Amino acid sequence: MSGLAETVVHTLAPGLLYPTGGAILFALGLYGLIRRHHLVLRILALNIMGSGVFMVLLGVAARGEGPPDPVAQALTLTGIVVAVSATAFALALVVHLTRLTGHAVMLPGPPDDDAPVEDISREEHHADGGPADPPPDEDRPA
Amino acid sequence: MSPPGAEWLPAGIAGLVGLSLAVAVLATAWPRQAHRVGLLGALAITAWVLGLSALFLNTGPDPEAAATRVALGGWEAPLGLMLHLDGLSMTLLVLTAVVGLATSLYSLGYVHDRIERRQFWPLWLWLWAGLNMLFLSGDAFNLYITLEVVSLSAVALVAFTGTAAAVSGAVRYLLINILGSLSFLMGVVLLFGEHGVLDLVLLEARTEAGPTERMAAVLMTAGLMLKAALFPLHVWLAPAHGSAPAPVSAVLSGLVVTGSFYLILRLWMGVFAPLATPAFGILVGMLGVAALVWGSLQALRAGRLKSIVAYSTVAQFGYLLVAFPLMLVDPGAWRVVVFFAVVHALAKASVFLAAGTLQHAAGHDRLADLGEVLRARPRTVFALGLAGVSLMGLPFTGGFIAKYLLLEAGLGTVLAGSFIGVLWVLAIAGGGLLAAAYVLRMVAPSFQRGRADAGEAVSPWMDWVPLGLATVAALAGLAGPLTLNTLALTPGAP
Amino acid sequence: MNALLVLFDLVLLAGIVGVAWRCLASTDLFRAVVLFITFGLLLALAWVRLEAPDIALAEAAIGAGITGALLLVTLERLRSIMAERRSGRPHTPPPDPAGPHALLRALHDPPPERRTFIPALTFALVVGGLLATALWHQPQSVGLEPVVDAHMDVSGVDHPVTAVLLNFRAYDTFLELAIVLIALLGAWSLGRHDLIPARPAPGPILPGTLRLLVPVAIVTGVYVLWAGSHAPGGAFQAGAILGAAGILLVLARPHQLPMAPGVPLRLGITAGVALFLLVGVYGLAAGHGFLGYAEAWAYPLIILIEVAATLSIALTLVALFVAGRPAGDDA
Amino acid sequence: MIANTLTVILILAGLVFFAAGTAGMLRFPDVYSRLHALTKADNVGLGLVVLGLMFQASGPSDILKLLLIWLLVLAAGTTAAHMVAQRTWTHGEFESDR
Amino acid sequence: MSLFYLFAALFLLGTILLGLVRVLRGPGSGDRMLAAQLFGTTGVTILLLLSLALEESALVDVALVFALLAVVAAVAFVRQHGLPEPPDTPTHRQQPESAKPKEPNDDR
Repeated sequence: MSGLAETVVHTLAPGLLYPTGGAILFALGLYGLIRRHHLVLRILALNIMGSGVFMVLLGVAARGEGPPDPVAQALTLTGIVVAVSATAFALALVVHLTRLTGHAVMLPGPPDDDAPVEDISREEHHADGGPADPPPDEDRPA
Repeated sequence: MSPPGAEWLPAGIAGLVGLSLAVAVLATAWPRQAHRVGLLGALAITAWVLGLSALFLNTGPDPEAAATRVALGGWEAPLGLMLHLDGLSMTLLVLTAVVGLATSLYSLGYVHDRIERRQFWPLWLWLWAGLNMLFLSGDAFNLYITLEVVSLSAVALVAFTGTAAAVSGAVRYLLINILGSLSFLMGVVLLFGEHGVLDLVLLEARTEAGPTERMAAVLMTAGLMLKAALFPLHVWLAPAHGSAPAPVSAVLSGLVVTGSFYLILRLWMGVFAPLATPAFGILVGMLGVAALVWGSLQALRAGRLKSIVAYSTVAQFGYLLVAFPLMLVDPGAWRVVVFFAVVHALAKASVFLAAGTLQHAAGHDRLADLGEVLRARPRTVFALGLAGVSLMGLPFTGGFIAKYLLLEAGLGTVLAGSFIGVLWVLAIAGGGLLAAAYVLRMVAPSFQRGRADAGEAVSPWMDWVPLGLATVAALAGLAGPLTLNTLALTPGAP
Repeated sequence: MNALLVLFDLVLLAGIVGVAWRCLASTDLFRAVVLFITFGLLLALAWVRLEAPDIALAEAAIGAGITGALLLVTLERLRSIMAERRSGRPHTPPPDPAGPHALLRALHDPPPERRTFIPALTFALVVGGLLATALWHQPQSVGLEPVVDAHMDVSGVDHPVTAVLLNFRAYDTFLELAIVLIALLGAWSLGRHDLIPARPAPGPILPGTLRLLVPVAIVTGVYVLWAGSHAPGGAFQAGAILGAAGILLVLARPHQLPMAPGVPLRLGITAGVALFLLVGVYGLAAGHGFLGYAEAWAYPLIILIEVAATLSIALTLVALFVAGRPAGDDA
Repeated sequence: MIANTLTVILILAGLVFFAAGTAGMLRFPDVYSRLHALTKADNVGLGLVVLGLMFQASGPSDILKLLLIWLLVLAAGTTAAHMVAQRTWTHGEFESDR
Repeated sequence: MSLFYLFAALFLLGTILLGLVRVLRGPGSGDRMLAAQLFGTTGVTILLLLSLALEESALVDVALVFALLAVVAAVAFVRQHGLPEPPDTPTHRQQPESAKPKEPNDDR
């Protein structure tokens, strides 16, 4: 009987349990990214995928008896800081997109290539980086 | 006795990384003079890269001696990070320097608003530094970090115009980039979990065709195909490149997408070499044919000049996919594929710059009403045509040499008995015809009779730089042998 | 003891996956953000269980302090932009015709339609399944821990993670600082929309609490930075803590933010990267290789770089929270 | 030995308060009463646990750090409770799903 | 002894998962925010218990950071514009900004 308990405890060691959890998070984030269309939810889905990758990395580093692998921890720390800065930039872009188009939803479907393009080298481009006066886009219904 | 310059090569490599970072940091810290710092920096980086290539070439014909590995901070491979320079990365560094210098000169004229200059130049110089570091990096996790540097600065530049189309294209591009990076990182984590090493050369020695390597190969290749907009995952490219400022879309189509392709090539020649089976080659080849057909049809249908050029990027990248099966059969063919990517980058960048000049002059880039401006600006149209000719692959241009060698390799596979080879040959020849169709479509209005109105005044930079880059793209054919034997200096290549 | 640890792991992982699933499945964005904040908390507990206190510290400082506040203020900005559009202000595109409750529409995402359910589910299951099987087949490989241990005496610090971050793989850390800077440059290039909507909660409670919390946060940040050389901590955790303190100050400010000075702010955000590069180029010139230190000078140089990095990260995170180019920058 | 038993007793008492706090949060009718349950849980619950852990602490610095953590959680709890209550009082009916 | 700490930590983790019901069901945004606040405090306690269960004294620093930053989310939550403030709320005493140049509560 103790043999079975031993194998169960061995297989459920953090070195295998957390990487599996990380793989589940990665797949969950991928599913959420495909299904949901609101941009803030998609950014959350990408963050959850990133946490899944880091859980796999730290789970792999915790294998074996000795202290966990410091290189893996340094990589995870670097990854977390990169994820935060990418998320902050993505949220700033989404807010700016809502300011221009009135909605924060990235509907699938082919992009309309012939949308009017503003050229920043022209004179009437505003100095504060914003467009001269945003062309009146019709609101896409939800 | 190693050749005279050899001992300066490691310092030169690390110095290139240091210089490109120093220029970017200085431009960020001193925004008022960012454009001057950018210009001087561009000249300095280009000079440094050319000097480095001179040093690299005369370290002799033997690839083992030429390939240099520099340990950063003095820490050797398994612990520290190694910079890795060989023929492949040297060629792409020279390409980045040439296109980067041309884009920097063009941007001097294109971005002339006082405020926007301060935002544009630091981002552009970080993108250039990121590309230089990407081509020099020899460590798996370091590749992920440099890919992030390139992706974030590229997205920021795509969103630079601030219009609804540009920002929505940038958001779509950013989400796909983050997804690609995470998938690439998961592949790196799998390899690290299995082998406990991150350096590419050490990984190459330890990998065999196990389940971990297969999963890592799938994840890393899918991530990079997302970033390189290779056929099945290309949906973000047209809106992003079409709505970005002209110099940015030139760099995106020319260098950033080529950088992702370089990584796929580097991984499949090194770490994942045991996994490259003929069946995989044929699958990739079929994707290439589909990309060629779809991209060209979209280019023929698109209404705006920049959209045509963006779709032609998707199409021309179909060539690189078609060449994969050729590489599996004829080992020497990989150098031809890289040479084609180099020529395509030069030609595509000059076409985008010329399109930017036309859009600036006309105020819009709807092809239907561009007639007057096309007729009134012979220089820009000649640049457009010359680069288009190189894209098409007419004789005496770089494109011709690349396509000729590709056809040679394709026929080689047919003679070697693989019937699928006929499809590759047809695809390569047909691709040239389709390219001719949409290039002529861009240039045709200038041949018709009608009013010639030069539109807005254009700064001299914007007038002459596209022409200069187009001539370099056309003359790349003459540099064919030089490029091919530089590429030969890559150890471990088949 | 071991069985209880396994039970703790199972409950924790079930909680994490459950919170993540509900977060992505929720139609109301505010509920998704609150669930995401809880997800960050449970994740920090997971890093504690994997014996990575540095990462738990970073997850705590960044997850609880910065990502939560950033998401909540983003929702707030989306809501106030929709309010502006509804009130027909001249400079905004025409109001959304979907009716008075358009305000909440910005924070409500209708449940996705049925047809993409099957393909998305199968694709995610296939990717997850292949990934899990690949991970289960991996042999027990010993990581780089023995190699790092062998070089610890030369690295100038006692804590292995800090040694790897700032000495052995200093190039990665440098690029990471650059990425934070590029994200800020990107956010600034979008324009000068730096207003944080709405006024702070009236009444004396908020300023009183801030007078207690912000000094303690600064002292804690400096302590975590100093502890980084011999215990879990370091530049990024300290920068995130000081950044969160800055975000607290920004949130307590009235509608308009004070005119951030252009040049000092630019120098502040590039201080970390610039100093790191200077030390790197000096190392290259002095023959220790790019970003290399002489053994005797390793400790002082690492502390110097960490101080500059903390300052830069704190300033950059607060500027990313405000997410608009300060007027001073265009002067 | 005495320290261990004291710690166990105090931590068990703390757990009781946490359980009460969670139960209160789940069963109370509106936001304001739930806030009472919440703040009780962390003031007294955490206070008892911290007191219990002080007996295990090795030096005075650990004891002071535990005390500081408790004070910070007190400050955070009161501020958050005030903020949430005020927000619900002014904008509550606009933001509820009902 | 560490067995007891681990049991206590597991119990508190159970209360967090139970508390999630309030986040899912909570009718108002205030309910969800107070639940997140309770999870923050419970998280600090779990970290303190784990620091003894796993003999890792660094976890006390993690608990300190959590305790410190628990208030940031609540302040961000309150700083919300939302719909126009209903006129009859007792706290609605501010004069419009333009009339009074200085905000009373921020320059002390």
